[in-house]
Amino acid sequence: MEAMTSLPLMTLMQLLFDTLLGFALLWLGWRALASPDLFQAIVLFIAFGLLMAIVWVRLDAPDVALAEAAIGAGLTGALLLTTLARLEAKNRSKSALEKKHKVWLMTENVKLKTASFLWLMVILMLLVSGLVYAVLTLQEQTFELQMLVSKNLESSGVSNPVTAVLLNFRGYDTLLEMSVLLLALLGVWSFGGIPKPHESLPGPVLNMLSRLLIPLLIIVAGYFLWVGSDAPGGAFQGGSVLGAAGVLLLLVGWRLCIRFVGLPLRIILVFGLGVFVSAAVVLIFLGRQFMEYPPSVAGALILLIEAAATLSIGITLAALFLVGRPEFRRHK
Amino acid sequence: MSLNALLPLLMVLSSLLVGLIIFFLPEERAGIRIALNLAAAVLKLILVGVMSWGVFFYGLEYEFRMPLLHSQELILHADALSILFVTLSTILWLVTTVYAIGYLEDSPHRSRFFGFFSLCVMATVGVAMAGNMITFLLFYELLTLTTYPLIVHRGTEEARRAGRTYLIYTMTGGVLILTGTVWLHAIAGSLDFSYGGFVSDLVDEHRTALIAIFVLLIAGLGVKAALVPFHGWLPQAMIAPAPVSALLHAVAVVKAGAFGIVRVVDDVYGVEVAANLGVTGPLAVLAGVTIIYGSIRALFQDDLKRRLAFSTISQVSYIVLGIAIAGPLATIGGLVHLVHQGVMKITLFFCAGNLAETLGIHKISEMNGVGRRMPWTMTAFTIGAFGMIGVPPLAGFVSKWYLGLGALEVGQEWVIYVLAGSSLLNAAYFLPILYAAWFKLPTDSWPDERAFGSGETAWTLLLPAVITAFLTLAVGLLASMPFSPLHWARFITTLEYLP
Amino acid sequence: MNTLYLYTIVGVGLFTLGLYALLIHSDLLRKILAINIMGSGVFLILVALAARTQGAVPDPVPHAMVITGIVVAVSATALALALVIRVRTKVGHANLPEQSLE
Amino acid sequence: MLLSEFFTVILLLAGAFFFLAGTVGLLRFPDVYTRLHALTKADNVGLGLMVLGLALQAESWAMTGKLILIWLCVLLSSASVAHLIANAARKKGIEPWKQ
Amino acid sequence: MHTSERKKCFKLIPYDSLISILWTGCLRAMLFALTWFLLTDGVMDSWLIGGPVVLLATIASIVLLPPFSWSFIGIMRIVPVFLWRSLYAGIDVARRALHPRLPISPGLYQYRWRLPPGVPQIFMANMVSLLPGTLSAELADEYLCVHVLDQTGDFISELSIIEDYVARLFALNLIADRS
Amino acid sequence: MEIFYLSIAFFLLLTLLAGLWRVLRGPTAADRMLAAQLFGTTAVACVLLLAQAFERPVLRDVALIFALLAAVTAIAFVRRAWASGEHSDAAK
Amino acid sequence: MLSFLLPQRVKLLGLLIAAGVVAAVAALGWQVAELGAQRYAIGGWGAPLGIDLYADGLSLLMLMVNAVVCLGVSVYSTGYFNRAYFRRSRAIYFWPLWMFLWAALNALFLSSDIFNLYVTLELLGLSAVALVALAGGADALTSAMRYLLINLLGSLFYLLGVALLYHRFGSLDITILSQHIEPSPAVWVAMGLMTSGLLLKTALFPMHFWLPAAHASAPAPVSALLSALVVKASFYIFLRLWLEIFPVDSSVFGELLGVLGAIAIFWGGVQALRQTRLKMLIAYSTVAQLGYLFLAFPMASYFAWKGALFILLSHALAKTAMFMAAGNILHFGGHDRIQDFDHVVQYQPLTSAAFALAGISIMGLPPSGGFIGKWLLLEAAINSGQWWLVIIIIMGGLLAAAYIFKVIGYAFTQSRKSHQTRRVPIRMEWTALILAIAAILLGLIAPWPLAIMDIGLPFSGEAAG
Repeated sequence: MEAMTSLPLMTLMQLLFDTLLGFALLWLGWRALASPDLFQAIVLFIAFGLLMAIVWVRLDAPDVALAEAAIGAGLTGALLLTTLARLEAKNRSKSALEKKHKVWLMTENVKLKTASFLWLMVILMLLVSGLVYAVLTLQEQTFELQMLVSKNLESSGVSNPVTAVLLNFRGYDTLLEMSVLLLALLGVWSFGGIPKPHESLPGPVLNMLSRLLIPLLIIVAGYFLWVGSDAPGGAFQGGSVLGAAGVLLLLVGWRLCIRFVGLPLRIILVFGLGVFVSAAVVLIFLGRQFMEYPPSVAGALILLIEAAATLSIGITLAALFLVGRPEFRRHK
Repeated sequence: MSLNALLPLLMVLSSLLVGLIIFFLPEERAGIRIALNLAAAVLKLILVGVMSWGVFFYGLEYEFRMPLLHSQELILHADALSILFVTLSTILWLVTTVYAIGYLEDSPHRSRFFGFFSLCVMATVGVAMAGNMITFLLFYELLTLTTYPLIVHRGTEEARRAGRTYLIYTMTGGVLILTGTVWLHAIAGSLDFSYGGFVSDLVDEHRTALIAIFVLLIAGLGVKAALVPFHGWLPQAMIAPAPVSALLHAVAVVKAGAFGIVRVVDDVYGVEVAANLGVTGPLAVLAGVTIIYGSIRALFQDDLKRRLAFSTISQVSYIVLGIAIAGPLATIGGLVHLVHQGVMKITLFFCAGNLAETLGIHKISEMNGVGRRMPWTMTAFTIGAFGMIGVPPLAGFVSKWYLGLGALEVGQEWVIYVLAGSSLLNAAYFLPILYAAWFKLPTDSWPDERAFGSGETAWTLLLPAVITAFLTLAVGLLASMPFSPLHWARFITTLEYLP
Repeated sequence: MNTLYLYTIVGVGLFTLGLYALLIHSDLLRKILAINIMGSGVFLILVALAARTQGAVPDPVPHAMVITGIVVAVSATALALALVIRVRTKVGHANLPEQSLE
Repeated sequence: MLLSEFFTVILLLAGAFFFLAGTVGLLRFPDVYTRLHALTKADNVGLGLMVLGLALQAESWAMTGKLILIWLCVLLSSASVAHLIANAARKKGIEPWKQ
Repeated sequence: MHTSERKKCFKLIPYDSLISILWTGCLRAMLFALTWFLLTDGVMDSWLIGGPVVLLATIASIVLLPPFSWSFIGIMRIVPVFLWRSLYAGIDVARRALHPRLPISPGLYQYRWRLPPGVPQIFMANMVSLLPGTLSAELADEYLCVHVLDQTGDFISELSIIEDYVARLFALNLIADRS
Repeated sequence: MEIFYLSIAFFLLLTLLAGLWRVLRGPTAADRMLAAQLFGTTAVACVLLLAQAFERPVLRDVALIFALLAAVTAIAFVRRAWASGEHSDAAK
Repeated sequence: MLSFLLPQRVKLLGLLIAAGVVAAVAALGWQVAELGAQRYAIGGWGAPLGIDLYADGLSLLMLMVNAVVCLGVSVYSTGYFNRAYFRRSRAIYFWPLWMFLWAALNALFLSSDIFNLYVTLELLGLSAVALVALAGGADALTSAMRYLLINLLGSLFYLLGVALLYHRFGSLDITILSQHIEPSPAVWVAMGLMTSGLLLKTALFPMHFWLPAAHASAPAPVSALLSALVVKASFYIFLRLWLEIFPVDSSVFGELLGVLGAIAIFWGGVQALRQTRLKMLIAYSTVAQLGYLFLAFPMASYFAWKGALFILLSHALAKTAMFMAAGNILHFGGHDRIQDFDHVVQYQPLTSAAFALAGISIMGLPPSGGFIGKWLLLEAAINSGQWWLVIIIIMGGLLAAAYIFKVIGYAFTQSRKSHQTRRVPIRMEWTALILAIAAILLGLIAPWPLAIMDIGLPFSGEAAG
């Protein structure tokens, strides 16, 4: 980028591009939140996710872009659409209720009184101006931490700094974050089993598509897992690709999971976290700190943890997509 | 921890433990309950005996300390004043326990009642033995909490209302004291009671604050002591069972308030400092007003217990008056009245309870000729009433005498008029009762008569009344003997005025 | 200063936009969208600021933070969506009763 | 300018043209089915041309392979998705637009 | 419903020929390995992960998509045709879209299969969508419902030509008669 | 050359935004979905161009993910959101 | 420290883990008490790069009360989730969710990294939401939904603040930040954002609207946890940030917080008094009690912090006991309408006792923990001459007394048992009682927690002696 900036035309072009992208983002966000139709809002949101990924690319954050593309654009969209479908299915089955809440699909702007609306506006304006002011007056970046990261990159076992931060330097965050994911699943399950949507058999084309895509997705997931150690990628990206594969299977109507929905599924779900924690704890017994990976084996260890994590994250995401607990009794 | 330190703690703990145990006794285990209660009361009596012996003859310090806050400790200690109060409560407690056992026979929730009853003793003993303001406050609030269930014990709508009133008054009072105490702590840094007070050094610097604190504390304590603007709860609390009323009036709540005022004036501020601050005068006036007001109100009550209640309002203020006059003799009078009023008033309440329980009499207008039906009870009542009026040589006379002397000593003659007027009023509201009871002809039937074997009523009800009546006589007659309340009061006063 | 600051401001805008929508809409699904957009705004600020020095390699720590944030967000979204469905089943509509935030 | 760069420019411009055409089709065509035509065909050609153009600049064979892989994926998905949507639209009873 | 669904999922697995499974498996594994190679730019270490992943993908692929017969020459023949036709399709649709008068006359047409059901039909259906003026809208065992952009054009012969190519790709003989 | 790539990307972004009009107009849900689909393809191209423009080959992986996952959303739409019956605006 | 999860979701396991965590906390407590504040670098990287765990008196105390309350809740839940009408399928999820919540709390109290705190906050929030929704009713779900949104919103505000702080100072560690901190627009805005986010979660007055419904409709042990600990967690973070990071000379802001706290005390108290259902009453009482915590800010003195903290501790214990008692009553009589309590309360003496004792602490009567806290606050207020605070504290206590005795009064009313009652497992009653007693005893052993607060000198900046 250094070389490019010398070209004023390039800078201008960048500026144009950035402005367009920025306005597009804002506009999409606004429309997604204000459009009268929920479905439309969701589609706009998916588009928003796509643009976000491009923004990450533009901001030179490929790791984030990957995660956003996989999780944000792909899975969240599918999840939202499915939820919408569920909601509407319920809507239809209760015609009396539908009448009562006929307008629920419409934008239901709570009728704000002008005064409170003005207040809200004032507060929001204050927020915006404060934030912008704060951001614009930020001092020059401090590079201490970044230096530290690159200095210690050697001993972290991986060469991608983001992965190093995620899994080694700040591995504890990641550990907790995986707990969040697992927790979300638990929470979803605790809401009780949700009846399977009534769905028709997949057509042959869809069937074929999924059959072709899934092996490919598996490979790509593996690729991200592997590439994470020295290039953008890693367990989350891989996991979400794997999750996408699972979602695809679920969408096509694949119900093999009934067979191992009990203990085996749960073991896989906690597998990633389990490996993570055990690795960390075992290190304590070896006389090191919690999560202090010896530099010599750090790379392998991280890869191991990431592999387990990928698997768990993938399955967890796919399970989350069910938006409900798979029934337990079936396999008895 | 030495044995000496243990004794005060033991005083408190004995009731606490007994109370807790009683909570978990099934309703039917009356025997164990009674035994426990009595045992605790007797144990206390013994402890008090030991301690008073030690304090009087050897000047021993019975003190238990436990850290409570950064610079504050929980202190239980036995000085002369606390021994006075503790002795009173312990003896009367024993008696009341006996009475309550008889009174509450066969009524529901006795475990609960006696449990709280014991806790109430615990709180009172704690109040008596508190060695600093914070400990005092602690037990003072506990007292509020433990008496509340006793007041609402009957569980009727009326009882709940009375309980609510009680709480509103006492809670408010409690927070006033709390504020005062914290403020005091903030200024003085210490809260430990000591003879002659501990704030004398601060008078110059914090005069206004000290006056404000004094007002706060007295107002708070005045609620329990039922000083005039704060007395509203007391007549309502009459709804409680008779033993509870007896306690509230004679020993626990009202007395704790009065006792607290004594503590504040004597051991926090010191009489001289208080007088110097100019706060005792208004207090004395307030007490005087209360005395007269209570007596006048009593005059117009037909309900026997209500009349007694207003009488209490009036009588307790004698104590406050005695302290507020701020002279040695008046102090003696006030202190001794602390005891005397307790003994007399409890007698009266026992008798009222007996009448209600045996014959269903609640109103004075129903009492015609009751003396013939229940001669023992009415004898006791008569003794108590005469004591109240201040007929020599009964207990009340002694206190009033010293109060009068004390007032003259510091040149506050108006007190004499208050005393005289009050005595007249006392006579005016007690004598008609006595006249009706002894000399009027009984009606055909009593409102709700119950048979108690051969005697006029159950012995557990009668005995306590008789004992306390006897005590009323005794403390009056034997006032000059060693270990009499008067003797103790003198002893205390010397200590207070010595430094 | 470089053009990437633009994105910071966009992030601020998104954050505010989401907040506004979150407050005025009663439909739950839309509220969830709003939260997500707010989140995107925050992430954008985080990453855009990380690249604010011209020509330097962006700071990887915020990137890691954002990835963590995205995973947290997706978890929360999934939970929220499941909850919406439950609310709808039980209550009959997917709105929150009017609430006054201001 | 190198020859390869020249070709790249041509190919990219052509690709962009097809994207434009696809979008115009999406906007102008009257119903779902016709719009699907525009989408699948024009965009895939556009992407194909772009991939080709970029592949000329690729530094390794693997990179080229990856680009082609991406294209194939898009091809597969968009063809299948077009079919699925058309199919679903038919099941919904949406009639094709007639002149 | 579940059991029937599951049966449908697995009914395509031919249990008769283990060898064909192995052969196909090897081929696909190679294909996947190639993909892996492309993705990772041929770094040797990557096979540590790549090996298991390729294996897993192969197994998934075999389970999901049973082997079918095909011919290499068929592929070679179809690829250039397909590329050309799809380029033409793009030009065609771009022309129609950008033309000021929007020259289209869409309609549905049911094309009777000569291909047997299964993978070939699906392949064909997908291809049709990328060919000029046609879009597969419904796939049934007997016919393929095609949405055409211009009813006036000769799309039927185009379809049948492509069908021939597909048949050759899968090493099949077409049903001679398509009445 | 970079400027050229960037301009093309800019142009693609413009077409993408133009496509948004379809999302807003509908009329059927399928139309909106279609537009989203178009975005997916356009975004792939866009990211590829950016990868080239900034000489960050790793960004191609982003494009790969787009390419792979674009189908997932559409399938979810077809299988769930739309398959489950009448959408409110399908009747329009 | 992290109790991680096995798929076998059995009560026994839950209890074992509970015991294990308590033991761990005890061990840590010993360590901290002996050796002073502890710092543990996860992964051995040390603060700017890695994440540090930090345990000083403040966090130790939070951990301890956490351990006590959580142990209590665990025991209580073994009874609560046994109930016949509680579907087993729901009950089995309680334990893992609960363990997550607990782990999140522990992690939160130990963390010294502001981003790590964000993650723990989310972990906490999500598990709390799931637990609220466990009750399954329409009310519970709606309030869980609102709670979730509030949580996410609060977290985002917080995260944005973290972003600004990070970009200003290039570090996420609290200690390092506190060394570098200096006022600048970014810091002020970050402070505003984080404060509003955390206060939203802490449900300070104008932002309390979500709390009563969520706390009242959750299952009893969950309500207990939410009121006792979860809101305190965000307060804890806020306190940490306030004490260590934010510029200290923000007295206007402190005043504002104090005023809000004061309004909260009144508003919560009045609302509690108006409630007809017990759990709502208790929930509003929480709003009021949270107000006390903020009274310390305008004073910002050594005693004030300690007082607020002490109130926090005793409130945690007392409120847990209260919600448990409410749960027992609800279970026993099938309803929690206050006006029909006479049929219910007096047949559960233990529960009533628990409620009453907890009430004593809430009212701030001696010798309870609440009293000590109130005492310290009062003293701080008097020392700093802020009399309006004194009045607030006093009035708040009276209000509390009013609403608590509104309930207790019924315990002494004579009435017949209503016919539809169910037996309450005895351990549920005992747990409530023991926790209530603990709240009282806290007042008697006050010097001990007060001494712990001094470890690591979290209040050293203001230490006046």
